[in-house]
Amino acid sequence: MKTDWILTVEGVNKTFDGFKAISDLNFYLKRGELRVVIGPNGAGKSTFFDLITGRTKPDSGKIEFGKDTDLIGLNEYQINRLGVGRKFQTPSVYTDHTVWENLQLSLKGPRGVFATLFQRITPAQRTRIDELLEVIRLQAKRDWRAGALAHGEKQWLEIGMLLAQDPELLLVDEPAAGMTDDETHRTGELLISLAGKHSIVVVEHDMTFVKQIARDGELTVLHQGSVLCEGRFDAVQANPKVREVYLGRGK
Amino acid sequence: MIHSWKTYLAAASLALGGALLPAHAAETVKVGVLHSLSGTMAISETSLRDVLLFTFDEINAKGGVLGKKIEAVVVDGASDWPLFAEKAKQLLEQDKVAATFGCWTSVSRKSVLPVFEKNNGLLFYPVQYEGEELSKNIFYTAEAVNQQATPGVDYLLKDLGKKKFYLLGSDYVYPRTTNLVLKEYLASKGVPAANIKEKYTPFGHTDYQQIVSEIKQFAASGDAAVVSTLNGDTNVPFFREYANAGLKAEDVPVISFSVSEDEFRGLPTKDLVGQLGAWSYFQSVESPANTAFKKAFFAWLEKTSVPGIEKKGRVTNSPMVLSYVGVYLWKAAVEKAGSFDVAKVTAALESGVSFNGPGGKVTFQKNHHLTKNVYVGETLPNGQFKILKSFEQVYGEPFLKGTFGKK
Amino acid sequence: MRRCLPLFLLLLAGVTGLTGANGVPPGRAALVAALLAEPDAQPAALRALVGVEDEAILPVLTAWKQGEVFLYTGADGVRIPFRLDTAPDDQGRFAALAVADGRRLLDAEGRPLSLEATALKPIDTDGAIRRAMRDVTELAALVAPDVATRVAAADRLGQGLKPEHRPLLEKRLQVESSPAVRRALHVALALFDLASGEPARQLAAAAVLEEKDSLAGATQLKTLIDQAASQPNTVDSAVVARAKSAVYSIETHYQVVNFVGTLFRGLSLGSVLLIMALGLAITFGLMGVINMSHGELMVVGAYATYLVQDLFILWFGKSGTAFSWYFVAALPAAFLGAAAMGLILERCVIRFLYRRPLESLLATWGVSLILQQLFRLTFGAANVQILSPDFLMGSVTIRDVTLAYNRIFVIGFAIAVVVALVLLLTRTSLGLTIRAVTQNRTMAACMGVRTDRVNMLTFAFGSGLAGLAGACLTQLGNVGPGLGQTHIVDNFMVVVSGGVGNLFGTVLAALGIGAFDQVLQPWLGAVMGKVVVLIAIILFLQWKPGGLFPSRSRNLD
Amino acid sequence: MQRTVLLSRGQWMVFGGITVTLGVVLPLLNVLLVPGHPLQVSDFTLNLYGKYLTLAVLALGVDLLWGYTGLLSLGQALFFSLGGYAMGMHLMLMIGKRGQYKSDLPDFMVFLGYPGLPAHWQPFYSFWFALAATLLVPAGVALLFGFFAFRSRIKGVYFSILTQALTYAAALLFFRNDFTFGGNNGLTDFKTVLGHELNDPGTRRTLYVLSVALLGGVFLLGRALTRSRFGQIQRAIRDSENRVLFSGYATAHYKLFIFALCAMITGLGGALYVCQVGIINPSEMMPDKSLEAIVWVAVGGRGTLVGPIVGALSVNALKSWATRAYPDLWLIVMGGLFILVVLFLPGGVVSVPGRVSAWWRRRQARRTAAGVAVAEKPVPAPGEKSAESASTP
Repeated sequence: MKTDWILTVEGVNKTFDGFKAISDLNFYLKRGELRVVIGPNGAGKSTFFDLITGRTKPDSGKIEFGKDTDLIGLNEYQINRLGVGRKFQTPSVYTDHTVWENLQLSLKGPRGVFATLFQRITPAQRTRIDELLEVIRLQAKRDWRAGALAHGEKQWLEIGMLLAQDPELLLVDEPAAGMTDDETHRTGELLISLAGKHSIVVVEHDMTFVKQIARDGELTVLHQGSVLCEGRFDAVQANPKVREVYLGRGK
Repeated sequence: MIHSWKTYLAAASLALGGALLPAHAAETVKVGVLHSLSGTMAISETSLRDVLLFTFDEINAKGGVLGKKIEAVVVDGASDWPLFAEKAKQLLEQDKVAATFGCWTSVSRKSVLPVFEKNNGLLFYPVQYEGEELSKNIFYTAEAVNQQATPGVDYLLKDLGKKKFYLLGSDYVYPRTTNLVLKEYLASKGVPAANIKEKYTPFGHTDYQQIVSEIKQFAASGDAAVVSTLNGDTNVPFFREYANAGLKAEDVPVISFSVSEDEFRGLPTKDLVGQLGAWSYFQSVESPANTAFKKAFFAWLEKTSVPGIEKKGRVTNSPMVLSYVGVYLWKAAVEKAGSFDVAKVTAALESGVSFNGPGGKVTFQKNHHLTKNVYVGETLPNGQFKILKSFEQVYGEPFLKGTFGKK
Repeated sequence: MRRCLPLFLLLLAGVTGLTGANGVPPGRAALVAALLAEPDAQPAALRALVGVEDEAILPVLTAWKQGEVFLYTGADGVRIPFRLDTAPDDQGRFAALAVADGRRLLDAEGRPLSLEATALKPIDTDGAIRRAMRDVTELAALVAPDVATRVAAADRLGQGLKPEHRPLLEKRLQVESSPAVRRALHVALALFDLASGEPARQLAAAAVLEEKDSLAGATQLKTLIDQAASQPNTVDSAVVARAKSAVYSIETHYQVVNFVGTLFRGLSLGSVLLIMALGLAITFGLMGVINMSHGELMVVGAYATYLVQDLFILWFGKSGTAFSWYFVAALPAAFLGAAAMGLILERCVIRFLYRRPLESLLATWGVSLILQQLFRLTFGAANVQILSPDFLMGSVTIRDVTLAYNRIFVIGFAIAVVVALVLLLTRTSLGLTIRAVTQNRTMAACMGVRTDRVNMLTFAFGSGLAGLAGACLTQLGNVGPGLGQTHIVDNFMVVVSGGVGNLFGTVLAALGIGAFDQVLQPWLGAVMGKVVVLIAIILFLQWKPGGLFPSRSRNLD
Repeated sequence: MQRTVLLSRGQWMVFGGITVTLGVVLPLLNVLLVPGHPLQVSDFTLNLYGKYLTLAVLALGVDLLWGYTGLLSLGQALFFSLGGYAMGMHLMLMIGKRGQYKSDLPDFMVFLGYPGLPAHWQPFYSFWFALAATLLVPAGVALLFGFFAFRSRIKGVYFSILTQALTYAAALLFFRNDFTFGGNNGLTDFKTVLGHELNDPGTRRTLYVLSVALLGGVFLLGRALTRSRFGQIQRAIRDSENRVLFSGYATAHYKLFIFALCAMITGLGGALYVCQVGIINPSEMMPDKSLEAIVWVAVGGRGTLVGPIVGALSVNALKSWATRAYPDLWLIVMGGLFILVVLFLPGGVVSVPGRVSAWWRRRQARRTAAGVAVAEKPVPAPGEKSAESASTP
């Protein structure tokens, strides 16, 4: 019997102008798993996300979502509608909209042009937004322009927007960047609490944060576009190859 | 949001206020000048504004028209054709001008034509054009096709013995219509269709390599001439290419209908020596009237204080002189009618007023065109024309298409 | 010539004081006679010159036609035709030189005559006189010192097919040494043979015409073939067959000529596009400024050239070799003028807009309106006159392909500018900092680069390139306030389709668009050709939104 | 936040007031008072305002694309002219035998020797067909171009440059005489519309009132659109297209929809414009004209609906006045104005009151020193916003 993979990436290659960004990448994610991906700059982390979300097309290989939904050939919004949410490295929120509107636009619901022309908000949606505001602790600033939020708050808002979409798979790119230690910690807790209900891939640099959210789960190290090693935090940290390419240099 | 509404109100009231215009004095008669002083056509039309202002000053110095001084209302059509219509309305409906002198391009004339017809205004149009038009409110001092193109081609046929014709023009109505007429004319003179070639280039075209190489091969088998209706701006790249390709006026002359002395100011005349032109006036016309005109105009240029008028290196050309005679013909008609009333002036004009202009005697015909002299000349290195042939008192005929075949 | 002699002597007899006895060559004496004859008699008098070999005939007749021959009536009533010296003396007057012997005329007191050009009335011509002149000159031209004139004369005589000319052509062929003239003479004689109606001569003529690839020959051969078709039995069948093969061969030759010509024209148009777009490739491509006033910066360069030209005219006059060098002096002037304008523009407007590319579009459009009107107020609304230096005039013909010097110059100039640009960007420290700043402004600033200064210099440099393009354009087209507007859309299209920020892409795109345009033109005409090129570029960019070489270093979204 | 009303009560009153003033009072002042009366609005003025109002419709189209969606289209003049040509073709056929040649064919076809009316002209005898064409032809062109452009993710500056090339190519095409639309001269010398004489002051008044109605209608439409969920997404696309795309919205469809809608609005404006100015020709679709419209929007204030209207009316009024008062200098004045607005007033004229009051509030706050800080940060210009989010992957 096969494991219930939510994401299957097999033998994927991607070259940009002769530069091999991803080479023979294999990556499997169990449903409900929280996986942290680390790797030095240029290891191909962002390209990896781009490939899953449809921003870039792989030269070869297989990317499947859930049982057997082929993601290759679909574009960003189609993949998103299947249940793949992505948070960008730099917070990407609608700066001119209020926090409330940001969440409202992200709520699950019809996405067609004509549907949006006459769409009204339902009481259930209001309740959902209120819940989300609580989760991301922005109740007090619900009517603020998102552009006026602090950097950490924007990160949270974006996570909130992701949750509003209620995706099965969350791809989170450096969520702790630019946050205070305290905020980082709370972010970690939030992600941990989401695991299980959602499947999550987190790309991160901050080792304290990685240690916090990796707990006893697996860690994947990317190097030069392919998986260098996979394993528990301690095992990875002890791996001489990893120390050489990443951790050692990091010190 | 509310602030913005207030702003809107404020702006609207401002716009309203701007439209109220001052009243005018009684001892003058208002006359409109409607030319492009900016935009692409400014290149040609500013000269006409200058000569018109000069003419008004000259007439005013001699006592004006019916004892009234001419007051010029100068507006800028800005090479924008709907704006021409708007300015024409302004001149007629607000300034109530007695007559308007203006327009260069056919499209500007077409644009203002309904305005003049509706308000029963009077427009004098001074620039060679394709004909095929006759409005009761427009008087065409301009050369009709039979006062420029056909005499010019006649010269090529008879005097130069040319047998092959390359008709080259900018792609707009004047060249197209002129060439239609010329093709009929040439056919009536026994030139076979195989010996006529027709080509058009867009406005502002800058690359004439292909066309010149084609002309060169076209002319290789003898006795060819180019009949050019290229508009002003594209002549420089064309003639540069032409001269550089080794084509000479003695072998393959080009006769141009849109190049006058004023255009020579911006043309490398070295490349143009010997090329031909046909107009109803050249600066080199020798007559007392022309000498007096040139002297007075250049003297006026020296001392005028109107801003934006170039003083150096000025010349006179046919559109300028046709603007000039237009004013005098209007004056003559007004004096004949004893009134500025458009209907009476029109009647006087149609009855055939004459004026001895710098290019010779001009007389209005019943069909609102002028009987005038036509000259064919060749370009000299100093940017003047040397007159080679003149046709005396040619009757202006705006509708030519189809007339040659019938003969 | 023999049969002309009696008339010639007769005319001479009518002229007193000026005879062959004074050592005047026969041609000149007859010329003088013609000049002095009554207008009605002038055509006949002129025809007396037909076949007379005298190098003086051509220039005198040309001068007469152009109204540069005048009459001087001496105190004794003797009329003497004369021309003016080429250069004026210090009072702006001209010395009068007699047509007969080129000597200076003297006035009644024996002093040399000096006359004002404007006060003179030239000896007139009319159609009949000019036709007679043509009859004379087309023969006289056959012995002119200038090769091109001789070639043209041979061409004309060959096409004229006047039987009396044939011996003259044959005679000339015996002494002619220039290959070009010999070729033209052969063709002319072949044309005579072709018209002779004798099959043997016609066959030989067709062979000659084919060998010499004569276009005029092809026309005549076609007439012959047409004649054979419409009136059978008037032409020998072997001749028709030979004519057909000759026409085919000539037409094939001209297809090759046209193809090569089109390539050359495409290359030249591409070079023009390239020179214009290079400045934009810097300001738009590297810096991300949508400079709608790029065209006006070119105009600054063009007017700078104009001013330099006027200075040279002031110093050296219009003729002479010194004047020709104005263009060389104008290049740095155009560069510096436009660069200075660019510097002002950058300081006053652009530097506030580096982060707002779309708004730089609006502001620079405002700048372009202002500049256009300023040009109009300063230099007048009309085009200004720019004379080409001698070395950029004329053309060279290689195997029937005409290559104009100014076009060759443009191609060379484009190559030179590109090479200089590449060297500057890759080999100098300024180039290094420019590339650093344009790739990552913040990073460069952190590394201690004075980005503000570099921006300023880069923009000025790009503007300077626009100025050079303007200088170059003065040799191809007109110079007026609206010059810049004509090219702006093309310029942007070149840079965008090449790939923003990629010089090599700009080069390829410019050449590609130029060639494509020239290839299309003969089929579609100039207007549709241009429309198709534009649409093709639009479609191309749908397919490859980043252009030929998409740049990934800078995000212009 | 969640306003379901189109306009608040106060705004309805202002809107109604202005509409009535423009649409009822001015025409009445024109028709009831004798010429020469100080309050009389002359036919000329009314006609002029009518023209400005249609230009304001064009400006609204530009703004819905640029101010709200971040698409700076230099092709709006093309859509405006296409609408104009569609209407112009109908008006041309309505001239009937009153033309120069007393022929059923339009004059230019007669003297260029057309054998008969080209097939694609035939249906334009019907006014309703022509009206439909003023909407559908621009929309069709917009859909076709937009489909390709948005599919290949052409945006920002590239979109501007490509739309500029599109309109330039179209202008060249229409300049061609063989293109059957009258070449450089375009279509002109119209006589009647729906049987009414175009020169008749009554007809002109009606056209003016229709222009007011069209502008009012488009304003309300824009208002409804921008307040809907669609409008929110529009602005979201402007500020962070990636986020929208990765939130499951097919941004290309949204852009295509608004692009086509604006083309239709603009086309209608063009049709009314042509009825009032009496000529349509290819120079109306040169890129310059689009740029001019963009400047109106910039001057008035982009990203608002009032801004473009204020901009279009005031800049055109200024132009009308300046071309007469300072024929030599007006271009310099206008150019300078654009630069100043872009540099110092990115929010346009309509942002002035807001800026002044914000400044005043800050001053007051500073005066009361210990007072509570103003909650909201000063409103940055839309341009700065896009810069903020430009670094998303």
